[in-house]
Amino acid sequence: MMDKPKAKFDVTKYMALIALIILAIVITALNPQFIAPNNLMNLFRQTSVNALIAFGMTFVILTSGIDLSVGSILALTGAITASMILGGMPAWLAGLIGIALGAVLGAINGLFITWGKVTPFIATLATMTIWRGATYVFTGGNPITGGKMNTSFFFQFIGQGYLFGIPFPIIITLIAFAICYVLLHKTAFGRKTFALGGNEKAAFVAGVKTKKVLITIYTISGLLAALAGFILTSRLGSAQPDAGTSYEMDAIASTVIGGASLMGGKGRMSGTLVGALLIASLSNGMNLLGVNSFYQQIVKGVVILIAVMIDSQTQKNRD
Amino acid sequence: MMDKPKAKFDVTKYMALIALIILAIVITALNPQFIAPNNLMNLFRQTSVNALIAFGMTFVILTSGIDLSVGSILALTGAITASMILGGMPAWLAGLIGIALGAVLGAINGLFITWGKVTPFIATLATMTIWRGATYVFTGGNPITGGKMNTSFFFQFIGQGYLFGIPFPIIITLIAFAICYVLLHKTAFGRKTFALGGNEKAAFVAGVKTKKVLITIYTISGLLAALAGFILTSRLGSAQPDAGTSYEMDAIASTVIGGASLMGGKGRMSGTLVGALLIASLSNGMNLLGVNSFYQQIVKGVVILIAVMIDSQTQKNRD
Amino acid sequence: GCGQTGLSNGSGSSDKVEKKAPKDLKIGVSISTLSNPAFVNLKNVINDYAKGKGSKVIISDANNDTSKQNNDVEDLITQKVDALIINPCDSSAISTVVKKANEANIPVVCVDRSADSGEVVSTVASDNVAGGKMAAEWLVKELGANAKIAEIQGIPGASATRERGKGFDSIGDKKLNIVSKQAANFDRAKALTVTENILQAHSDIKGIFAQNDEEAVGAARAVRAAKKNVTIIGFDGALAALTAIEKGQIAATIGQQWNKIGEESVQMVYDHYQGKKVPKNDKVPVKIVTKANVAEFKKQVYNK
Amino acid sequence: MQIEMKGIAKAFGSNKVLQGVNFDVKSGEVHALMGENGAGKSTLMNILTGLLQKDAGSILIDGKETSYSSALDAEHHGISFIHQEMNNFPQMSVVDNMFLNKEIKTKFGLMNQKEMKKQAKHYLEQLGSNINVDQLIGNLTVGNQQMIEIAKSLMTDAKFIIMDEPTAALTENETAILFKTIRELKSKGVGFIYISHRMEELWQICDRVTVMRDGVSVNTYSTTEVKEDRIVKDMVGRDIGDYYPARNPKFGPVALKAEHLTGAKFNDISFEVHEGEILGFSGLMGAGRTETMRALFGIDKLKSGKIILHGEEVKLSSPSESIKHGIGFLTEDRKTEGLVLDQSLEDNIALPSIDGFRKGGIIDKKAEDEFVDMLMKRLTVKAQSANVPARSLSGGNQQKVVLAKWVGSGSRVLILDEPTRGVDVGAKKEIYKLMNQLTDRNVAIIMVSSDLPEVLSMSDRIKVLYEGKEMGIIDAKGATQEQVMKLATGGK
Ligand SMILES: Nc1ncnc2c1ncn2[C@@H]1O[C@H](COP(=O)(O)OP(=O)(O)OP(=O)(O)O)[C@@H](O)[C@H]1O
Ligand SMILES: Nc1ncnc2c1ncn2[C@@H]1O[C@H](COP(=O)(O)OP(=O)(O)OP(=O)(O)O)[C@@H](O)[C@H]1O
Ligand SMILES: O[C@@H]1[C@H](O)[C@H](O)CO[C@H]1O
Ligand SMILES: [Mg+2]
Ligand SMILES: [Mg+2]
Repeated sequence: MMDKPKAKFDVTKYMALIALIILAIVITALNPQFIAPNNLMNLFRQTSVNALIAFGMTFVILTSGIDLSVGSILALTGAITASMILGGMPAWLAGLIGIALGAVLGAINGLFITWGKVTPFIATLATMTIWRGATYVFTGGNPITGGKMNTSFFFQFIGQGYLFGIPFPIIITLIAFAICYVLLHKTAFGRKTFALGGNEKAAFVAGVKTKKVLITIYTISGLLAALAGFILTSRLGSAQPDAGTSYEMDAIASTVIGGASLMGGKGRMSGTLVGALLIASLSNGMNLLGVNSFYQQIVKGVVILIAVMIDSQTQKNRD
Repeated sequence: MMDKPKAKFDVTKYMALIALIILAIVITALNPQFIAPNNLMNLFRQTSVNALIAFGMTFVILTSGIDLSVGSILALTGAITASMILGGMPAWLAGLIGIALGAVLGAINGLFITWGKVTPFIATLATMTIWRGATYVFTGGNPITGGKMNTSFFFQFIGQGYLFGIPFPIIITLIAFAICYVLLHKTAFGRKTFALGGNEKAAFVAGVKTKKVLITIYTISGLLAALAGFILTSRLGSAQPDAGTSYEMDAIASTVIGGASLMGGKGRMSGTLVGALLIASLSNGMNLLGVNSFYQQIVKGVVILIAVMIDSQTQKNRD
Repeated sequence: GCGQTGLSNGSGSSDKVEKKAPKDLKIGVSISTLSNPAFVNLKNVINDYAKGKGSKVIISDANNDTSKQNNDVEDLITQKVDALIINPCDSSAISTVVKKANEANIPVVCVDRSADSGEVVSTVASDNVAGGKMAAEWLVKELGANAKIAEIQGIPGASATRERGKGFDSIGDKKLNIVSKQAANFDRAKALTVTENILQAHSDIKGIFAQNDEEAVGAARAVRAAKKNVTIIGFDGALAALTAIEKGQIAATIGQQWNKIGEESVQMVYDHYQGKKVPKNDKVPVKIVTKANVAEFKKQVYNK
Repeated sequence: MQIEMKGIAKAFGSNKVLQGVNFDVKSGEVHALMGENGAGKSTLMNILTGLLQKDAGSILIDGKETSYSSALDAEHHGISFIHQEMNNFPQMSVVDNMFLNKEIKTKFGLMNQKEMKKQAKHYLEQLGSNINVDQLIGNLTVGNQQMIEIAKSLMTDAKFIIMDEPTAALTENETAILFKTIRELKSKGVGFIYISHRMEELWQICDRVTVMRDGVSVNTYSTTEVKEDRIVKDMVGRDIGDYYPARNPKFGPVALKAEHLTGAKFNDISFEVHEGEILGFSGLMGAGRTETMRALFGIDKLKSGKIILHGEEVKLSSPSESIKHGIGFLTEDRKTEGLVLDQSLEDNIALPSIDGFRKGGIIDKKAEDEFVDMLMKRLTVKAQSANVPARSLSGGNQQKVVLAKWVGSGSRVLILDEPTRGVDVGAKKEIYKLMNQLTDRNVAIIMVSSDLPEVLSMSDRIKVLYEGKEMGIIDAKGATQEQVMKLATGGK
């Protein structure tokens, strides 16, 4: 009696992808430059920072959490990495330390949330403010730039290099995507993430170490934010104290456009990637079309709203 | 057999107030200027804009919602009001229209959330972006100032006037507080707000018109944001296109410090007022003490975290 | 695998340029933010001047976000603009895209703020350090040596903040008594609150240096509300401040000649495409604007 | 006044819950509705009061076809419904709960707290209760919360009151007060629909009784002319001996021994369960059985006590540790703690065992599929596939899914809290058979149940709790309901 047909093709799963394709067609029709290989490379590179953060955010949102501190983690780790490079440390080591620091900052969020019993919104709102302040204190408000940052091949390669003709940030993003995809959809950890997001109590009773999973998830989010920060610092050739401000919003929007629910338990890594591409295409496309920046904001808000409304309207089992 | 003792004095209800008092004592010890009547008037006036927004946010958060769009509503309605005054409309009428517009913008949030079935976070994130864009379009990025705004007594009085020696914004805030307090704690509408936040399904079963209540709540939030915008515009003598940016965070923090739970069903108007005072005292106090603005951010984040952690640790019945 | 890096070290300045008339030029403009009236004005000046000469103009707004600005400039390069006029959010962070423009052989003019590296045809800006100094010297002159004053700073880390602060402090630290330095992010509302609090802590200050005019206007409101007598000097020469000077609410501002800055930046592009030699550094003089010369300045810069 | 329901049908997806129910009630009578768990009683009442819409059939009020759009609508027409599951707001005070959406207002539109309190007290006093109306309702015992529900329906001046298992949580004393109130109201012409699993109450308080089975109304009797065995037969459709499969337990050594367990709501509880044994836990609602099991399993904190598993003392400070030690826990509320409703059956069933399917860090999907398939067959879960969300299953099948996950995790000691709650007749029997199969394989089962016949028929020994204390343990063979009830209500 079990050998019933497989779940049939579910168009609602691909809403974001369909929206992205439609958007791409519309923009191309108005300005064919859009699909020029050169622009696509730009577009993907422009996607990478937000996509990396959004990958981490996907785990977080799946647990019905939120991480507002990603932009500040990006800035603080970027600044520390940059200053270590200036101080003479090999760039790869400084990068690794920065990324590890991001993981630690993420874990601290996780600790506040699990042991401190502070809701994710407030915990990460507070750390957002704290790490931003720390970044200003650390940098004295000045960008960190120059010296070895201009000469280290490795450092420059991360954000500005090419491999087989593909910008290196894109390659990093794809690798991160593959790892996150497998982690979320193919491992026990991913299963636990979904279970926890769907019903934390039931997951706990079923033996999921919910605190451990949550801490790990915020650690991943912090780590990816720091990785994004490393790339951004390299792209800009400078660590800006106000880097990453409000990046959390784009990451959240990408995740949600990709089909995740802020109530938890629902979301896919591929959806997030599509969501990030959609947001980047929107800016890139509107820039190409010469849309006034004021209108760009309006359009962006409307698109988010439409994407999410289509999604929620096609869901039957809401609440 | 049933005569249980009366609910005893519950210290956890007054955590925020205790924190505020301690803070005030510490600052005063370091700089007695803090409690000079003059500074207290400053402090309260500085509290008013955030407090007004936070009052609305309290209703919203009680229903486990969130309103990220308040800052943008403030800016858009402020700009429209200012331009109407410039255009020759009596200031009181322009103010009323602006405030009504704020209510409409809030109601639109409510509609997206109830009928559009978009989670509050995303709905108001989208409208935040849209109204901000609209503000830029409307103002062309320039502040709206001058003309009748400099001559209308009523307009100037709103933000800069005194009544019985008390700055008028404080009086408006106290009136708004009284109304919100009564509305939340003394009327059927308030009861429904609590019920809806505590258990939306049960509220629905009990015949509460949940959609109507939610729309009303977002309307209130929009209205109060517009009122705050009117005061701010009058204080500055100018409507700034980027006014209110990230004000939602301070409002949320005030509400949560005041004891509200982002999970809904828990919160008090007086707590929110205390929370708003605490946040304002923090900035005011640190300014008086000449604390570097970088460190101010760190301290603010730490204080939010501590306040909320004390609260959540003293709650026994969490989840 | 062996990779190619694409990190050629910018060979932007080609000595021979293909001559082009203004009407054949498509100019990409990247502005740091259009939520500051100074830049809105700058944008308008550039736009009007270039369009007046028949050029096409594409404008983007980076919203004060360095990485968005990089994206914007990339997108302008994609659109094969003939020249870029960039008003950087940050001098260091803009360099990488300036280099990209160099690779694409697109001439770059920086306006209001410079680029740390990469080849630019010219940088057209006020001399912020000089302006800062000028403000300090003026305060010394007005209030006497060792007067108690407060400094309201701009967005932490912004080059304007740093440079104006540097110039101001180079004099002020020695000849003035700077009792408070607080950031108000170039924002009027923030400056109002910060000033209220400064006046509370130091009720006897005699002067305020605000690092831009938005702040100066906000500070003036706080001063008026507290019924104090404080000499305020701003920075920008924005219309709001000029009006305030006329009314005596602000004493002075370091006036930037936005019309010149904007027009000259476009002219640099034109000169470049005419094969003319253009100055690498075009420091547009700032001047102190007080009640005495406000009308003249207004006429000169805003034609009003 | 008279309510008639004719040919009412209702399906949830493919689950036909009601398939033609006839029922009527008149003013001044108490009409009982009997039927096993899941027979559809609550559903029928939800339809009558506008909470659910019927698929077929008609509702006649005084002969006129009627349908209510909402619970409030029904209430306005004099029909009030005291729900089986508490529909209240634990964070709000008693008086606020009672007057939600029916607030008394002053002429300024504000709430008249004084008047509301006065009335709240008044209605509670009618029920012989003087609960402090200012305290949070969540702090009250289940019995008191039930009292408040009843007071709420008195408040609406209802012409008909529906009571869905009102006495399940009440002490004898409280029950007596309730019955007195019902009689008084009856004499004033109020009609009652009375749902209960307590057979004896039929003759204490009811005039007529309708029996439902599998979504159909079987028969209606006057209580003066019907005997218990007839009703039982109508309810289960066969002899009860048939209904509960026979147990032939072979006890092994002691699997789990608990010594002096003490926690927030229970005190000094000791027991042991053998391999192959079903140890029943009986008691009234709120007796502390669930709390004991939760603490044992590591969900809640244990204040003191020792747990000895297969002869060795163990510390079980979290569910994951308990699972590692081969203990499984089917919680009483499968919706909030048993299942991730929006996830697939496969995800649910595999969850406690998921770490076992790792192959180089990645889940071995094939092995997992086979595992889940095997369990679903073994527990005869009826579903389209393992990929459908748990939400789409009937209650009984959901319960089997929860069981499947614990069986799959290799539990040697299984705690089943209300294992057949909300489970339909057929599925119930299958669950019993499954319990027998498990004990045949030497699994030790601790079964907490509020269903007395179930406890009596399926347990080998019965432990009874009352207000968090142990009242004794009885051998199930030859034990009677009275014996258990007496202990469960605090009598010795
Ligand atoms: N909303 C729903 N969706 C799907 N199935 C439901 C729903 N509500 C009830 N059911 C199913 O309908 C059947 C009848 O449920 P109902 O609650 O009416 O039984 P009952 O006779 O009141 O049982 P009990 O004595 O346990 O209260 C059960 O199998 C239950 O799982
Ligand atoms: N979430 C809760 N909040 C407050 N009190 C609770 C909660 N859950 C249970 N209680 C109280 O704890 C006591 C013990 O409840 P428990 O659920 O353990 O009883 P039980 O014997 O399992 O009965 P049943 O499960 O049939 O309700 C009761 O007084 C009950 O009211
Ligand atoms: O010159 C500009 C303006 O002064 C502005 O107000 C802040 O940024 C500076 O770069
Ligand atoms: Mg029922
Ligand atoms: Mg129980």
